[in-house]
Amino acid sequence: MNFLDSPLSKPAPYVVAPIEHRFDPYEDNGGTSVAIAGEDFCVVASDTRQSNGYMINSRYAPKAYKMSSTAVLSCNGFHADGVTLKKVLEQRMKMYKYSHDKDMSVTALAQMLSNTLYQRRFFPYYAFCLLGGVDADGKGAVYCYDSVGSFERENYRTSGSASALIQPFLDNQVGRKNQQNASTAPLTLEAVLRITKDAFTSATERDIHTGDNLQIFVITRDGVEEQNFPLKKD
Amino acid sequence: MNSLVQKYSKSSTAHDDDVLGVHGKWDASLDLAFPTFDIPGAQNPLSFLRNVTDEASSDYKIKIQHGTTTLAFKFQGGIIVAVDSRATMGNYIGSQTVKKVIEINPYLLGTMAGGAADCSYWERELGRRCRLYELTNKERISVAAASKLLANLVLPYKGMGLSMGTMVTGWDKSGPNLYYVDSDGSRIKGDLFSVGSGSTFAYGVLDSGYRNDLTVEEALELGKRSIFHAAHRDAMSGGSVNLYHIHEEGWTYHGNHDVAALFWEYQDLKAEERAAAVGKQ
Amino acid sequence: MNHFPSQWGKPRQENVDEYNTVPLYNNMPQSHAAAGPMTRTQQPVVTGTSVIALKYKDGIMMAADNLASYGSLARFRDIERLHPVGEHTIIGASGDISDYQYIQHMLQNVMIDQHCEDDGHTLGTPHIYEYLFRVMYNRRSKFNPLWNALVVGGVHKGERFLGYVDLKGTTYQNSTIATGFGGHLAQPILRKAVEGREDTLTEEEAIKIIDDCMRVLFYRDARSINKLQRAKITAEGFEITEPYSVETEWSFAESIRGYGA
Amino acid sequence: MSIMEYNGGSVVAMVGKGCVAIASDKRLGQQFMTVSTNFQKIFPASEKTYIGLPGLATDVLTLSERFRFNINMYKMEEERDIEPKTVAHMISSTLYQRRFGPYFVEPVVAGLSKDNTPFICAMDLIGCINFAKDFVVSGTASQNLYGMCESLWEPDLEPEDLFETISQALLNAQDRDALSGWGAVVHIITPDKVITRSLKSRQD
Amino acid sequence: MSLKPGEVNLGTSIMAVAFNGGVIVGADSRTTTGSYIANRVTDKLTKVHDLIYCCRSGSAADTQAVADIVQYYLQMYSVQQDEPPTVHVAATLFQEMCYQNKDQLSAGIIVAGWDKKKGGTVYNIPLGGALIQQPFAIGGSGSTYIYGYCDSQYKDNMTREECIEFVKNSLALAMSRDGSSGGVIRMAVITEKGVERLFVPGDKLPVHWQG
Amino acid sequence: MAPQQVKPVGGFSFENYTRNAVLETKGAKPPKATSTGTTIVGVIYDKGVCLGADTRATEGPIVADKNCEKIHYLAPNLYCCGAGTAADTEFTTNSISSQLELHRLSTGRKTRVVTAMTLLKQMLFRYQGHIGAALVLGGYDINGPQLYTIYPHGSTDKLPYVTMGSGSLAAMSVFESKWRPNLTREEAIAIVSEAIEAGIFNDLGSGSNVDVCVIEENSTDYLRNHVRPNERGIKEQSYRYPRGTTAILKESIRNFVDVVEGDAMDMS
Repeated sequence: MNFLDSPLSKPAPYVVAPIEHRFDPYEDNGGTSVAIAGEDFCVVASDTRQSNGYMINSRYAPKAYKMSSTAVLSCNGFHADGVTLKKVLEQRMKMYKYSHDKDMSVTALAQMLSNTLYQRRFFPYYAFCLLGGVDADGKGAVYCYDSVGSFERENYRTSGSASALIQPFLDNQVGRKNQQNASTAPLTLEAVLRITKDAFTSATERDIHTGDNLQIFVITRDGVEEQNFPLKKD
Repeated sequence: MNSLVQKYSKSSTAHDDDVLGVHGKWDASLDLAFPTFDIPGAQNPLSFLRNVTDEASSDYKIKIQHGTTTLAFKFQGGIIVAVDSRATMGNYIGSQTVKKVIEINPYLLGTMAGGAADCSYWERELGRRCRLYELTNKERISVAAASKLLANLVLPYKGMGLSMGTMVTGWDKSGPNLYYVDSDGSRIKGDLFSVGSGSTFAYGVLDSGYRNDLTVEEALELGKRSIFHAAHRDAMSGGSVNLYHIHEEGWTYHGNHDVAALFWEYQDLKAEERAAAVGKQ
Repeated sequence: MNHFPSQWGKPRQENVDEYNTVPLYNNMPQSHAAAGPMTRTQQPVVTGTSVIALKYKDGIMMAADNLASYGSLARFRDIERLHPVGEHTIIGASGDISDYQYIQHMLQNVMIDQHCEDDGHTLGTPHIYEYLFRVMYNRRSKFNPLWNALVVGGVHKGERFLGYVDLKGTTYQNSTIATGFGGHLAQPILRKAVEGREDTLTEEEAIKIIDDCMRVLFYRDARSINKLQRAKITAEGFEITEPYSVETEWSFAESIRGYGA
Repeated sequence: MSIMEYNGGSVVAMVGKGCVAIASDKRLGQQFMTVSTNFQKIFPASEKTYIGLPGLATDVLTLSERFRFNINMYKMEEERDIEPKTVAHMISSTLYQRRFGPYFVEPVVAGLSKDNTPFICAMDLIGCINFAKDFVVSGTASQNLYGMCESLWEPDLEPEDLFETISQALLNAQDRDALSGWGAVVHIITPDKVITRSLKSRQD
Repeated sequence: MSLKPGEVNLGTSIMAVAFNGGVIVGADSRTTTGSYIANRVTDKLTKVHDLIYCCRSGSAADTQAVADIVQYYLQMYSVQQDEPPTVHVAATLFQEMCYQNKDQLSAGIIVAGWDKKKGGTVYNIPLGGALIQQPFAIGGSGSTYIYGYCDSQYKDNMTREECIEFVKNSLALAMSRDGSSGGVIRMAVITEKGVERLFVPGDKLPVHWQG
Repeated sequence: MAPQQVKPVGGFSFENYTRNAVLETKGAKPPKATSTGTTIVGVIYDKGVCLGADTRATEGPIVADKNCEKIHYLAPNLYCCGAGTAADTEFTTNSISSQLELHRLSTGRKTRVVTAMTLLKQMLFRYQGHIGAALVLGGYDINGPQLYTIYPHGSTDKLPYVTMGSGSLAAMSVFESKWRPNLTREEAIAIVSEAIEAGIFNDLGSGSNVDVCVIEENSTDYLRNHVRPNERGIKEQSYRYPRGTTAILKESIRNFVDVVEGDAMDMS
């Protein structure tokens, strides 16, 4: 009376690895950031969705932080690690201010962030950071980090869940890669903002962890200006 | 028993949660001591770290940037150092513009292969220590001592996932010196090294063209060509070639050569040679 | 170093690396090395399910049922999961009840300490929230988490505050919050009803929304019961109701027969 | 490492105004080592239909031959050219037949139908068809391609403009993927001709 | 045999009691996947012949498949033999299915009904496929909480009304303690005359101590 | 030699199974198939049954298809929403649909909902959950409107309102707070749309548009993209390139030749 008459009725005895119940201290809260440096400005943009798996925690949980009048930090990955990292940096920046009586330049902040990340080499912050700002010469600067502190100054960079979607687009439109006869004139702030918005609307279409709102920081010699821009909410 | 008493003599609800613990540790004097690192409080910190950094693991989250093909060789005119510039995270190319030669000081160079953060952090630390040495002893550190310093710095972390394959090179009292140092504790003196995933390809070109009596131009070209061929065949190497020459006065930078352009250059060169060969016949 | 990039940057497997004694084990703190496997809270035992909360015109409203489960057993059915701290803050907890009681105890200590300072300051809702965030995050960093998801609601200096903290230290603030199953079942209702209307919702409307959510949770969450408490926090202070039940609807079930034909 | 990444490679297809384009890279790798820089991933199915097969090279070869056989049989039995949609369903059912032991390819079909309406589609490895009206992508650089195409594509591109768009999308996407690249080939299928172009690209 | 990943579980409290002149079968109505209630008004009482019912617990898919097959066999049986099957026949069929496929099934079934030979009878087929006749049977995850109660309250030869109260109270107690049981109480009174379905909505369950 | 003709054989082929298993032991993981994270729902109203679905298909965290069809045709009076592995729902419903068509042709009767339900559950049960299709089946036959859910392991439920997929909880929250017996057609469509929208906006596995299918005694209305709450924003600028931007190595052109029939044959 065997009614399970299929080739799969007696599954091959496959070995299931024993499931160890262990506490996983990390969580992926998604989100994407873009930073583009211009001649005398820097744009740091980040979506504001905080998600966990298929669930949206919050539609407005900013993960880009103004660190000083010349620097903005954005952290994708695990939100709590990002907030903690920001707090550590803020505290160290205060220490710096007290001992040197000057504000930290974005260049110095970049190196400090690298050291802070490397300090946790064996228990890494699950945070992919982008640091944008204007340096002492008033030039736009973008620093990009991996989770254990390897960093590099670049002209444009994206990190986070949709980074693979946006980075080639920036290579093409900002870096003008693979184009013959492309102009080499530096991009204006307006053009950079247009490209940033388009990068995010496109990424929102295809990456489920990116969306809701776009927070754009424009950093110039005169300070930091914030803009908001709605994205799709599905 | 004492430990038991100690354990329970404190109220379980006292403020044992060190709220400032994570960011309250900074101290200027500590910065001059040996660096310290936070270790995860998991039962087995290593298996924890392995799990979160292993692509095959379900807990894989920490994507680390890797650097790749580097080479350095001694010849009559000093030392040539050549590296590519790609950093990958899995099969995603994180950057095509990484500086894989770390300028420790005007007479010392270190290269970067393996974990990008590991190399740059420890070689920066090495630079600091070399400067301290200079201040203390009123003379430049020898390449042998510098490489030993680096090897000793990373050795305590052996097995924990540091990955650093570096060549420490420079010119000191004894002339040009080249050492290979890695995170497993090796420190090898030699004349010719290539490190990284593309090293197998680079060695082929390097060995076939290497002579001690190369001129500086020939040697630079050999270094460039070796890295180019490695970049062409190895998916994890690419970007551009950075060239350095170390001589008695310290190191000189010989430019950044985009691999994309080099390919067509060499292609044209090949065509010319072939045409010339045909012409001869 | 070998030339296989896929093996770089991660600790090696000791079973394929038998000669490389990993130095870390020798340096491991005594407490770790000697204690054997950690036997502290590795998973929640007696647990509470969802807490839901929303912002409305006058303040914050929050609700949770009275059940503490032990696996699938409905073990304690008169547990209060809404806990006032100070005059204008309420903490709602889902997750392990023992850890929750520890948190209550800890907060009480902090509040008493603050009181003893006698400087006229008391901790407001945002401060308590920040404190809990640091506590939870540090415990997770020690791999010894407090197995809870907490909702912190209150009114501070005339501002409504509603925030979420969980065992890993994930935090966010929102006009609606729901933990556990509520995140799936109540949040859609809350978002639809509350988003954009935080400043116009009356108390009656808020109560109705809360009751609707709790009803759905009772219908669909197998770890809930129909006995709940509701709290509201306004500028005047807080108020927690006695346990009550919501109306449920079952009559359509009578005519359902079988699973197929 | 996923088995799809063993040999590497990517394919993209786009719809234009009365035309379609399909493009692929040329790499054949063995994990991180590049073995060949002239590996065919796009195969003609009929005059105006092409099949792109990124994935495990052994399966690419097996399936390209199998499909060639099936399509020729179809032609002989039916005495007409196969339609792109029919090609898609033929591939789809071949793949789903191996639901529990799949071929490791994620095919893309692009072509013009009898009345010259553009048709493109992509499939997962067990044959779930994704009919699209704009573009489809597949292979190791698929995420990069999604981002590029989503930003660059616009409706009603003329064949020459479509060529620029698809080429730029592919070139920039494969430059960020270690396992695709080493040249690229583009086919633009219009009602009266097929233009095939090899692109100049990075070789690293 | 435990549930396969993602499978639908009838956590369940089920029960059958024989009384003077018939049997009563009863069940809660909750179906869960994990701790989500996939169906809060399930009918776990399945008719396999005119006067024979089964109560299902365990995997929803497995028990439905088994019940479908048994139903088919019993129909064939009654046509071929020209008489209704006895409860024992039905129970044996269930047992055969459950025992022969014990490696692939997770099904705990109670079979109860009325036949001419024995009157109201109750059979219990726990996981594994044993067949045990009992004056009353309880099953499912919720039953563990009410063994004591049922033992203390059960009497031989109850009247129909006593029996209904007994089933109702037992199930209500199980449902209030077991997270995998809940919803409404469905009962069927099976006597020579036929089947009468009873229904207690979720807001009118007997209430016991709620602390 | 006569050409050997290989006729396709039905059923699954396991020819690659061993190879793939060996590859997997060597650490080569098979890729993920497209799944439909999905919110699908159904509700019975006074005169019929109304089904709904979102239109997003995902491959891991990436949206593979923004506007796919998840409501599958089974028979003129019978439709079925699918969640789970996309290929499985597609092929399972296709296969049952053709069986039903044949059944209709041989019996000449309208298909009954239970027939489809039984075929589906028996097929899925046979594969013991390995075919990952979670279905919502709705239809109208002589017994009136009927609605079933079928789980991948082959269990079924018969209910007046149902939801399935990753967004099922969000959708169910709408039903549990708004559903009441004897809805009208308009109310049914409205509640279905609202349930799907709850899934679209609260579940990341679901997204884009709302598809609705309304089946009544004598009519079936498939309202494709009934609600479109997620139109793509207009791009800030066009990214069209000037011709000649891309460098070309070589070019070949294959012109199609028109064969005009009835051409006179060249006899010279």
